Amino acid sequence: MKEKIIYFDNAATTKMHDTVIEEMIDIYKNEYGNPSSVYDFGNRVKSIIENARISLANNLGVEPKEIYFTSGATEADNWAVLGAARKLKNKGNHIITSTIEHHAVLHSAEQLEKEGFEVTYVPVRADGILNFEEFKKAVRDDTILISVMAVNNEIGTIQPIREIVEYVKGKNILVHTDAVQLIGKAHVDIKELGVDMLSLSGHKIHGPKGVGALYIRKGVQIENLIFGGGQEKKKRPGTENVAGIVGLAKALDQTLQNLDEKEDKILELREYIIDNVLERIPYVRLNGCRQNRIPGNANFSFSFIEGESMLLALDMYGICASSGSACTSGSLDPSHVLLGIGLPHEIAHGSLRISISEYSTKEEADYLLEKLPNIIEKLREMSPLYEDFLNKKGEY
Amino acid sequence: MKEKIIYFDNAATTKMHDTVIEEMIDIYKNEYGNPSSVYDFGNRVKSIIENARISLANNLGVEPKEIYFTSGATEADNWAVLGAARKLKNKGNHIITSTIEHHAVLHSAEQLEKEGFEVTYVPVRADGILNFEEFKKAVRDDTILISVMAVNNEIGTIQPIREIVEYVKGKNILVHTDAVQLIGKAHVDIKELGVDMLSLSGHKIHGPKGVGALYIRKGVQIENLIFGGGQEKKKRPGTENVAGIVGLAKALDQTLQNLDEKEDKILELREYIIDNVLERIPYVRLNGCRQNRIPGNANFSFSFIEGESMLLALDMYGICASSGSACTSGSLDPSHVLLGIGLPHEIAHGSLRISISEYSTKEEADYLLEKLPNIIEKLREMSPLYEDFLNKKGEY
Amino acid sequence: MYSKKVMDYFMNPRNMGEIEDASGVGTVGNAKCGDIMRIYLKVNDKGIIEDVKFKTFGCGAAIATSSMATELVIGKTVEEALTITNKKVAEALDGLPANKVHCSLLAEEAINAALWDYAEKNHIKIKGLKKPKEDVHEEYLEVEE
Amino acid sequence: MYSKKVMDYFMNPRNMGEIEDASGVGTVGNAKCGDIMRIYLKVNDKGIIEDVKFKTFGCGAAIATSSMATELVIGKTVEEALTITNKKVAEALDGLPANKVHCSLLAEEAINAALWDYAEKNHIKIKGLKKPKEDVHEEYLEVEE
Ligand SMILES: Cc1ncc(COP(=O)(O)O)c(C=O)c1O
Ligand SMILES: Cc1ncc(COP(=O)(O)O)c(C=O)c1O
Repeated sequence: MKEKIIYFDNAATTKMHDTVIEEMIDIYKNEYGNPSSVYDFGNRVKSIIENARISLANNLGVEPKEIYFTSGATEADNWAVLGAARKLKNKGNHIITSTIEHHAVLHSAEQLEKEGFEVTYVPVRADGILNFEEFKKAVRDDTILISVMAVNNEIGTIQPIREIVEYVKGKNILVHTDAVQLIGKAHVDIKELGVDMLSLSGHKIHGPKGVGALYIRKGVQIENLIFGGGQEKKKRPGTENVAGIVGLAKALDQTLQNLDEKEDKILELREYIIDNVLERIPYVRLNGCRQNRIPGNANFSFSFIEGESMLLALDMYGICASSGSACTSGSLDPSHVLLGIGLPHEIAHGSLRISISEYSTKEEADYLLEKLPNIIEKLREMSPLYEDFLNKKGEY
Repeated sequence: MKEKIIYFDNAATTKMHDTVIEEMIDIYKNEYGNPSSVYDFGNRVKSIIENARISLANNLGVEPKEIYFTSGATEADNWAVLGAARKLKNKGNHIITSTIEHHAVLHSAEQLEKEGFEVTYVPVRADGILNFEEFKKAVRDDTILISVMAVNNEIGTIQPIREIVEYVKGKNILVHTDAVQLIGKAHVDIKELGVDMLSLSGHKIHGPKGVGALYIRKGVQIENLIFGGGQEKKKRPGTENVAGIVGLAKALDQTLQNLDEKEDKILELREYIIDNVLERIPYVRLNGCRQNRIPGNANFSFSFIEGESMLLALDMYGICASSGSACTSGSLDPSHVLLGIGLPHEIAHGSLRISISEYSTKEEADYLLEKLPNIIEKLREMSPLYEDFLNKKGEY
Repeated sequence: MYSKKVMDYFMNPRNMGEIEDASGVGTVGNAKCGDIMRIYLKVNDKGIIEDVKFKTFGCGAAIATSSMATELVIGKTVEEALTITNKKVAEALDGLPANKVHCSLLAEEAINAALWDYAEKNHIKIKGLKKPKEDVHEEYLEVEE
Repeated sequence: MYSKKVMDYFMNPRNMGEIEDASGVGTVGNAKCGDIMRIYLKVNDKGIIEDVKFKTFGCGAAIATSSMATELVIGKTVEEALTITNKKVAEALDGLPANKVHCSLLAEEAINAALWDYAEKNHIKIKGLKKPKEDVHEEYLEVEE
């Protein structure tokens, strides 16, 4: 084990706030009653859940009854996409999403194709932002649902959700957004954003893993994904993950404290890293639009080398980072997001995602910047692609 | 708030073991890395999950790779029932379950009816045990799935799962059992039981809420309920609820320590309560077979009074108990289980479930037995049904 | 879940019991729904409700609302008693949970049924008095959330 | 995830580099799959592999297996080198994670491709030597779990 951990993988998951852990411990120790029971000892647990719902709703500008707790954003995404499409299948057959969605949305869309729906995967531009012209062309009379993420998890680009909502206004199409990478990074007012459904996850905002939420606008009806008891107004049955729900609400609340200050600091650190990497290391590109991206994200492609080996080498110094999306790290497939922005395979394979949180420091950034150039150089020395390039046989 | 809590609602949910909470705190504080990452700090979290899987599997007599973690038993039940039926729909169209299943199974079965499947709900006998003759009659050539619970959550009766497996052997029918109320209450060897799928839940065995598991026998293929990343061998995607998984495995392990001793004590307490209630209070019946039931369960029906008022009155003394199933407490519907064993509505409404755990004491039982007779008497004095009965206008 | 007042009326119900020589008795609800209420009325010559008693098989809210209903009609004229709506009963109890509003409706119907019985027995017509429904309960099952 | 030995061969790769006047060079894999391996061989008059070098674009396992493969063939005859299977490479590294077994296959193929190049250049036939596949990688994509 390394002496110190330099954690730059906050887009994958985050360190929990101490206050969140404390509140959860109290629940585990003292509030084990069943929220659906008649007696006080359970009833007060029901109140604890409802207070968490109110806090979350207040922090998102919506009504508490529009918030449904789930086991995470994967479930929330599935529920929104599958539930809405299955509910509306008599109204239309066509769904729109983008090529750079998280697999929770993409694989749900593929499942819908198996169930007979037609899906349009709208491409993004080279800067990682939805191609809005293509999006407009995709909208049809039988379109029932649009699911486009608010912020991409790999390259941090911010998608034009409000514009999408604006464009389809009056068309009777539900709009869902996977806002996992947006919530906790900006003051989000869902009503203002205008979407019908929105997914979020606890562990991306310094809360616990295994809990998330789906916002469903009042009046919007979708099918259940899970059937059973009466919890969550019968829409998401199962005994509630009380501590998780409390942790989720607390995590958002605490993360939003002094958010502007925190994000300024994060942005500064991000820019510092980007500037230095681009300056000190040759044959590198920044993936995704530099301006229109979330502050905590930097994503580079280093030509001639492969991502996993880079991560392993960084890990030798205790530096935690990621290549492509978290789920595909270590697998054979290059990131569909990087391919989606038009990178050739060998460049897509050589990507490094540095994601920063409020707990990241300048010292950590300096440590990364000290180690990274040598690692890249060493791996390039090993690379037959680099050899070919130097011998003018390969292209850059 | 009451000074003391006398907790007799262990079939609904349980007090967490201290050791479980401790292990979970350690995860929350120190092991927040992403299990799917390349670096050590995430990799070791992967190992933590796999060790929990091994522990759980060992304690259930199965292979680790046959265990899939879920967000609870509701999801596990849904996944088993919906996933198996949807997968096998080309093989057959018929599903068998019982009339006294948990809503997680019943409502899944109803969903399958909407999807075009045919479901037979096999009744139970007056003693709360599956009517095996009816069950045998229900099995058809196009039966693809049987889902019968191992132990009923309301009346604690043990169902003939091994006999079911035996009966359909060679018939190419998948057998699932909801074992939420069995696991942790007996040494279960799933291989010996012979089912293809089995659901369990953390919070029923002194573990955390919001985590459960589905055992899927090696070779059995079912459809995903949730689609997304690569977790749980792509069968149950979503960033893992690491602390929950660790808590679940630890809870089972600790609950199984000295289980025979604990269950002997629980049984003794249960019998003490039953004997005293039947002796001290008139017009009462024990619901469900007295012998063939799980040690911790006692379920009574008191004629002429309604369950919720009984629970409220008990709550005034800090006694936590339940009427019907947890999810339907406080609702209008009388328990489908009590109606299923043939009780008339007014008797079904007057039920009281006392469920005991290893943390229950003789003093608590005595306290209950001291308070209960007066409560029943007082409520009967208020009851027009009792008045009619005394005036020979009503029946008993 | 319940207001303090509901719990008070549940634990210490006012006017619980029977009236031997009641002027009118009404029983509403059914066991299937889990609530049965019976109201006994004693109406004097001046048409004033002198005494009221109740008996209830049902949940805490059912017991509290029937007890509160008796308090609200006692001392009133028969006509005044008819103006005691379920809303007034619920308000007097500082509100009811959404899924318990039907209990207050049942209380209103029970008073009504007792008054109907009184009117029938005395062959009088009371303005605004409706014939009790066979099953007042079922129809409200749908409106709750 | 990786054994200590894999990490050692990844961090301190043996025989990394090029051979100027190599007797044979083989390159296998492709960028799409994320692994490319190149093996340089120096075979002496007696048909003994005197020197081997590798270059690899790929994950930690790809680098470690190619390095290990060079160690296993050095000093061997050409015929002996052909008996170095992917299994032996993986074993020499104390095993590989299931989803990395394809890397060892690639290493085997890389050695084979370099030998093929050597044989072609010298117009000799080596028993058991197969023509390198155009893309050795794709076919193994299916077998993983
Ligand atoms: C954009 C996005 N959507 C969905 C998810 C899935 O969230 P969870 O891990 O809570 O299931 C993630 C993270 O893994 C994500 O980054
Ligand atoms: C028999 C049975 N099945 C399923 C469940 C649902 O479990 P969970 O609360 O973990 O979703 C319960 C408990 O609520 C139960 O008793």
